[in-house]
Amino acid sequence: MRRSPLPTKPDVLTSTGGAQDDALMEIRDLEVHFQLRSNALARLVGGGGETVKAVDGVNITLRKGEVLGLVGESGSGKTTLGRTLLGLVRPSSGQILYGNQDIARLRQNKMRKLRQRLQMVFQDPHAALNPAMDVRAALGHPLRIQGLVRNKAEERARVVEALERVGLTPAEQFLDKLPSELSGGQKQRAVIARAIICGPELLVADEPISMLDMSVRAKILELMLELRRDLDLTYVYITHDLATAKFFCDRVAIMYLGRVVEIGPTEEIFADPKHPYTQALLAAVPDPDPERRIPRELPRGEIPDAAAPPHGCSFHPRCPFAFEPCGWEARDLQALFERRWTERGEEVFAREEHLVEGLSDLPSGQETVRLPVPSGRNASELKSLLDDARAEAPDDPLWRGVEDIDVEDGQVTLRFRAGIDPELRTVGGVDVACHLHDPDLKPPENAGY
Amino acid sequence: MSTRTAGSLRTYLLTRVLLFVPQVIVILTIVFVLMRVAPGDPVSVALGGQRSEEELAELRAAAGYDRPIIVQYWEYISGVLRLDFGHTIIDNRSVAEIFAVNGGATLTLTVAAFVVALLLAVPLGLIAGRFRDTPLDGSLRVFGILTYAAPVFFVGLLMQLAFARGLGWLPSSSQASPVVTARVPSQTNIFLVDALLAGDTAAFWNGVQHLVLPAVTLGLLLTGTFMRIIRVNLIQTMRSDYVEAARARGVSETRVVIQHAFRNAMVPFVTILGLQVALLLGGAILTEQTFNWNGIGSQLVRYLDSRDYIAVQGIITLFALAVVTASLLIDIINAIIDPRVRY
Amino acid sequence: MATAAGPPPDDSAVPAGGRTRTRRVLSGIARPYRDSHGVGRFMLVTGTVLAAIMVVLAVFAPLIAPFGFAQVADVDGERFGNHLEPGGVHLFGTTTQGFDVFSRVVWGARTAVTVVLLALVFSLIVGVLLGLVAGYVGRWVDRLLVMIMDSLFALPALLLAIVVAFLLAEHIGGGAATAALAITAVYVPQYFRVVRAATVSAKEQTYVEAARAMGARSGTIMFRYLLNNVIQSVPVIATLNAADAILTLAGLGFLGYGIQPTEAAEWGYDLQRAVTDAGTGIWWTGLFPGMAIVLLVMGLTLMGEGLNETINPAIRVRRMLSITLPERAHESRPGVSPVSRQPGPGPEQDGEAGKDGAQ
Amino acid sequence: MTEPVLSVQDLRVWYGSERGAVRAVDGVSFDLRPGETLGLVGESGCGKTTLGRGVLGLLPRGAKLDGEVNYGGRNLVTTSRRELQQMRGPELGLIFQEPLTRLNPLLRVSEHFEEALGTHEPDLDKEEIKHRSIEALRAMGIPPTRYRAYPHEFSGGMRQRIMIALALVLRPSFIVADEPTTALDVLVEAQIIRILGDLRRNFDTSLLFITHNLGIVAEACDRVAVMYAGRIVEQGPVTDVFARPQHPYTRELLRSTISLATTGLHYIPGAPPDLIDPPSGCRFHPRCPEAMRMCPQQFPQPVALGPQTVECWLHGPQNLVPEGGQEPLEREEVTVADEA
Repeated sequence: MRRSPLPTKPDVLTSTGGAQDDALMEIRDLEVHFQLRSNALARLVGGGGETVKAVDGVNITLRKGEVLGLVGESGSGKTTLGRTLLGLVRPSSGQILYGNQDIARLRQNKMRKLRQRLQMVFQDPHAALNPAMDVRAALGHPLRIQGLVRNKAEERARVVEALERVGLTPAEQFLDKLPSELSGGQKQRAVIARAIICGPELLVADEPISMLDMSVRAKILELMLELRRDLDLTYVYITHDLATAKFFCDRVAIMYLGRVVEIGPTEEIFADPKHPYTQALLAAVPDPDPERRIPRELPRGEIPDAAAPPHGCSFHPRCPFAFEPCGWEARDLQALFERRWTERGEEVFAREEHLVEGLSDLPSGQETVRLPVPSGRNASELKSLLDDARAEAPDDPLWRGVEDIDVEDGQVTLRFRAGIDPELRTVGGVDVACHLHDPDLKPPENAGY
Repeated sequence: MSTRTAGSLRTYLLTRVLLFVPQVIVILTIVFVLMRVAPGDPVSVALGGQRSEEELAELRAAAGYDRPIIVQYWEYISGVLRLDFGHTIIDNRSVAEIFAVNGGATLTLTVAAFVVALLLAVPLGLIAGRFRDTPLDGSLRVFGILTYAAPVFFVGLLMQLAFARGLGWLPSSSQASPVVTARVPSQTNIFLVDALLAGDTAAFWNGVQHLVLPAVTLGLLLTGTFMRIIRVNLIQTMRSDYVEAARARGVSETRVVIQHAFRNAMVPFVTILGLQVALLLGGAILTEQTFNWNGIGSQLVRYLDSRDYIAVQGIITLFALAVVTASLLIDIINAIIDPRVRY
Repeated sequence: MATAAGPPPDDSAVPAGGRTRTRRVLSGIARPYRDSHGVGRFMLVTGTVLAAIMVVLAVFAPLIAPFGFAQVADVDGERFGNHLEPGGVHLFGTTTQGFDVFSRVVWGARTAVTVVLLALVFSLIVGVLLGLVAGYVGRWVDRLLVMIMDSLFALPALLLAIVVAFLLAEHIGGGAATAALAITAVYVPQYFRVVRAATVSAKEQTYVEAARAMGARSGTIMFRYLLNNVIQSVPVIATLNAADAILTLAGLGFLGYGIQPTEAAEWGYDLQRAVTDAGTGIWWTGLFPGMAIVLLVMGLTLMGEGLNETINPAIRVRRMLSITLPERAHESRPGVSPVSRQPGPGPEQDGEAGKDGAQ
Repeated sequence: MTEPVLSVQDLRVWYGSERGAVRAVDGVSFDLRPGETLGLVGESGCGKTTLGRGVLGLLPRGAKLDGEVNYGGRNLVTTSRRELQQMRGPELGLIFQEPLTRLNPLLRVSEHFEEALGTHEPDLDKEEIKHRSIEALRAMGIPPTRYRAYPHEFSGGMRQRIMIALALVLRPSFIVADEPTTALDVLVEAQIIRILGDLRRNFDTSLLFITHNLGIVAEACDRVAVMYAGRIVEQGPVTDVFARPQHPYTRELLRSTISLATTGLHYIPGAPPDLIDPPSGCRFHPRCPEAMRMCPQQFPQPVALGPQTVECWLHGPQNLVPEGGQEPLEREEVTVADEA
């Protein structure tokens, strides 16, 4: 089907049949920071509070006609990134070049015009439709806002066309329905119809099938594939589900705490994941194949607080292969002791708790830290506790990052090795941000690469 | 491990107390604007026609009402911060003195009413919520709505008719019998306290008897509202996920209700208590009027009748400050009982 | 259709628009009455009936009341007499000034309903608009408005009403408009709070973001996407506030700052006059206007709480109809005889349960 | 074979609703052996959650149930509320889907443990309670430093570990886990699955694992029961059922699941039926690609096929299928209008 039943895009952009590598959008050094206003006073006067770097320096070139997957867990910044591409969130810095315009700095009224070409499909189709608007009004509204129709009859015709395009046939049956009268799959179809009704070129789809019943998920994905083919769409597909990403995307970007840690062609990433985080994610997907098992070794802990991300590589506290330059700091030592007590039990905890209670107050991100010695105890006790902990878990990656432990003037000084922020570098066909793949750094022998 | 430590109670309290200052300033500004948007200066409004123009001008100059409004605003704000609420125009009393003399009566009445309301509403609200949709709940709700629907002065009137006039059990007006009032020396201006300080038990009991009807009348005003809030909160907590989870662990129903539902239902109730002080004070004005209770509410009515803006402004300021202070206290109490508020 | 709860699908392709809309609005009003049950329904219906009675009294006051509200003598110029006991011509007796109590109660309903309706409209318009704008726009506009409204909220409602009535009385006199405006000042902060809170949470809804994504302007978003959904929190609080407003109005009248007795009959004022009567054992001058207040306030409160019960999901009880499980019957059709399940236990098991077994 | 810990026979759970009775669970039978994990899978609205709650007697008022839930020589369906309440915790445990709201925000984690242990083992002294609780938490990977923390200080994954510890500390012999990982991230989900998978190895606890995710079943369960519209249509060992699904629904469900091995899209047309007025005969027949004339006529009988049990007329019993009953069923096309 070559001729689309929907209006074609403005001339400038209808360069159909162009090379796959045509850049549709270029994201450069994009950062989105949010202010968390944590207390009443801050709320009152504005400002203050913590900053969360939801997107923390992302560079991606979006190619015309491709499906790019943004894959990550909650808090990875994938949704924020997707919304920023559509100008729904103002970035703190960086550029989003689309045509000859920078979406990051576009004024509202100019952005409004662009919205014909940039659209979004949401995770929860129920929430994405105004409960008080029937299907006709919901779909007709973007046309009216954009001034694409002259009268009601024209609007109705376009709405009917779009409904039929997404498989809601006969369209007459759906026109007067309120969202509450539609099933989940039907709602998502209506949301997609609304997204394509103005003839967009890019669709950002934020987990479009994760809230749907199992039996309609495949149908919606199939619909999206059809639309992509028929309307020459480009997709940014945001998901936490690696299985659909593998099936649906041409390229995937794996995100962790606001950064892209690995990006490349889907087949390559799934066949040979390079970043330890990607590897862990892939291994952790429960698969219906009973022969395939989740490994016993999983990254420990959970995604850290985005308001205080770890020093160096954000993944290092959970990474089994972390080594010297990954960004070790005092917090990691505290986590080590928590793990130790979890493993060794209450008695060890009761014995050691008091001695290292000051750990939680230590500054993060510093190479040299002085461990406070509780009153009544002396530094050598603390030192020997650290030595014991090291002797009992010598393979814990943390110890690779500890340069030395000294006792000076009744205080214990701990020096960490300098942490380096990993940058994306090309390895094979993919770009990966991990020191293990930096030839200048020497990963430990047992890292398995 | 993303954790937020609970140790920041101090930080919370500090910010909350700091927040008190702008709140007070805004509220003072609003009171000032309200009272002074009217054309004409307070002196001529109160005394116009009674004194000669020269006298009025003199009074105006003495009180500073001929100065620019912004200066007067500053005078007012800084005055309040120094606890100087100005002087009344008609009888040239210090407003602070009105508080000192009549405040005790209002305080006695409101505190007693608050206690009555809590004593009635907490158990009744919890019972209604616990046995929701039973006849017991139904009758309690009707009782609650009735107490809410009946205006204080009407309840007061019925009380007087029934208990004072009809049955003759209790006195119907004023704080104490005139004889008793005369023999107790004023020290704190809180009659019950004065009676105790004077060691006059008979006078104390006389005061208590006089207090019963007004306190119950005003207390009933709050009871309906309180019951409703407590009942709804309890119903919500009873169906919360953690209550279900506790049941799934086999925790006994009594314990589920007391430990999980009652306790948690009281938290949102406590948060709204601060604002209820406003309702209480509003009701106090009417109750004082009904029972001839010589508190600040009665004074307010008196000065309103004589169009004494400065006295009215001072009394409103006091009431507003009382409410803001009460909400500050309530927020602090809330932070102590609810660990989630603290960060 | 997978949606079980929705209304029956109307497949008739009515070129809808106006008609559908009216129907939706009407069914929206009827819904609480239709959907409610048990205590909630009882409250809703009783409340509506009580309030309706009062509205009827208000509307038809000239037909119902035997005398005018300030009438002290009959058409022949003969004075009624003061403090007449209830009975005879004067069903509820007469007052100190010689007014007919029954007539004043009826006329009082008109005053109360008028003032409260006016106040409701004023405060809804102002409160909803400000709440919407503050909640949607956010930033300093929001902070400023919240600060002002919170401060107004901190003033005792009655006090605020008194002050406003007192100030307005100097300029526009002590009529119904003054009273309505005084009450408006009290309730604007309440609507503001509710609507702002609803807006702030509705603003985060995906459908609002979807509207932004299609390029809608702020005004469009506020009025076409937010208002409709935010307004749903209003009926309950509006009804409860109306009840409260009656009390405020009566309080104003009781203190003498409401409507002047020469302008209209007002229950609060009548009660004030009755306080002195109570000392002499005259009960009827106070009892009847007092009862009128109680009935109207109760009616509105019952309505509000009944509404809350049916539309507030947090406290709504899911209706559980009692059912009895039908006997397990083997479905036997010609040519088919039941067999015992292979791994299963007794022969008495299984089979499709009776179709119409419910209820 | 060992005696089952739990044996459910022909359990029905119906709700009253405005439109009629909702047949959430309509004649379900299964056994659970000590240390065994049974996965209960199905699409949303198939009655799996109701089944899990029904077994524990934790249903809202208005739900009616009959049949047998045999546990420890008793039928839980007829056991008094009071007795059931005392059994919940030390005998029967429940792990919920949404861990964030399941802990009382005003109580410390320690107080939750003190309450649970204090209720069921009143002889324990304070020290023992603390010891047992910290041990249970440690087994779930929660450090002892956090014992006295408040729920809001934990992430969702950690709260779910606490909920599991809270269930396990009472050492129940049977636990229902109702979608325990649905709200969690991939890696945390994998951690929790591993913990629950280890349960059968380390304790003799039997687990009824309710999920809609077939991958989780493959990962964590020994046996699987596939539920459709209030019935268990197929059950058997996970390896057998997944390798050789016998019921068309099981097969279609497996095919339509998008996994890492998916190369093409497949789906089941139509939507799960309305449980108030389910289709006649086999409930899957309107969506079944192999529906026969027999299917809408009569309810299929459970048939044992090797280790599996299936309710489908394709597998007979042949003597019940009348003449011409195996002819393909003629039906109307399923359209988007009927889509879920």
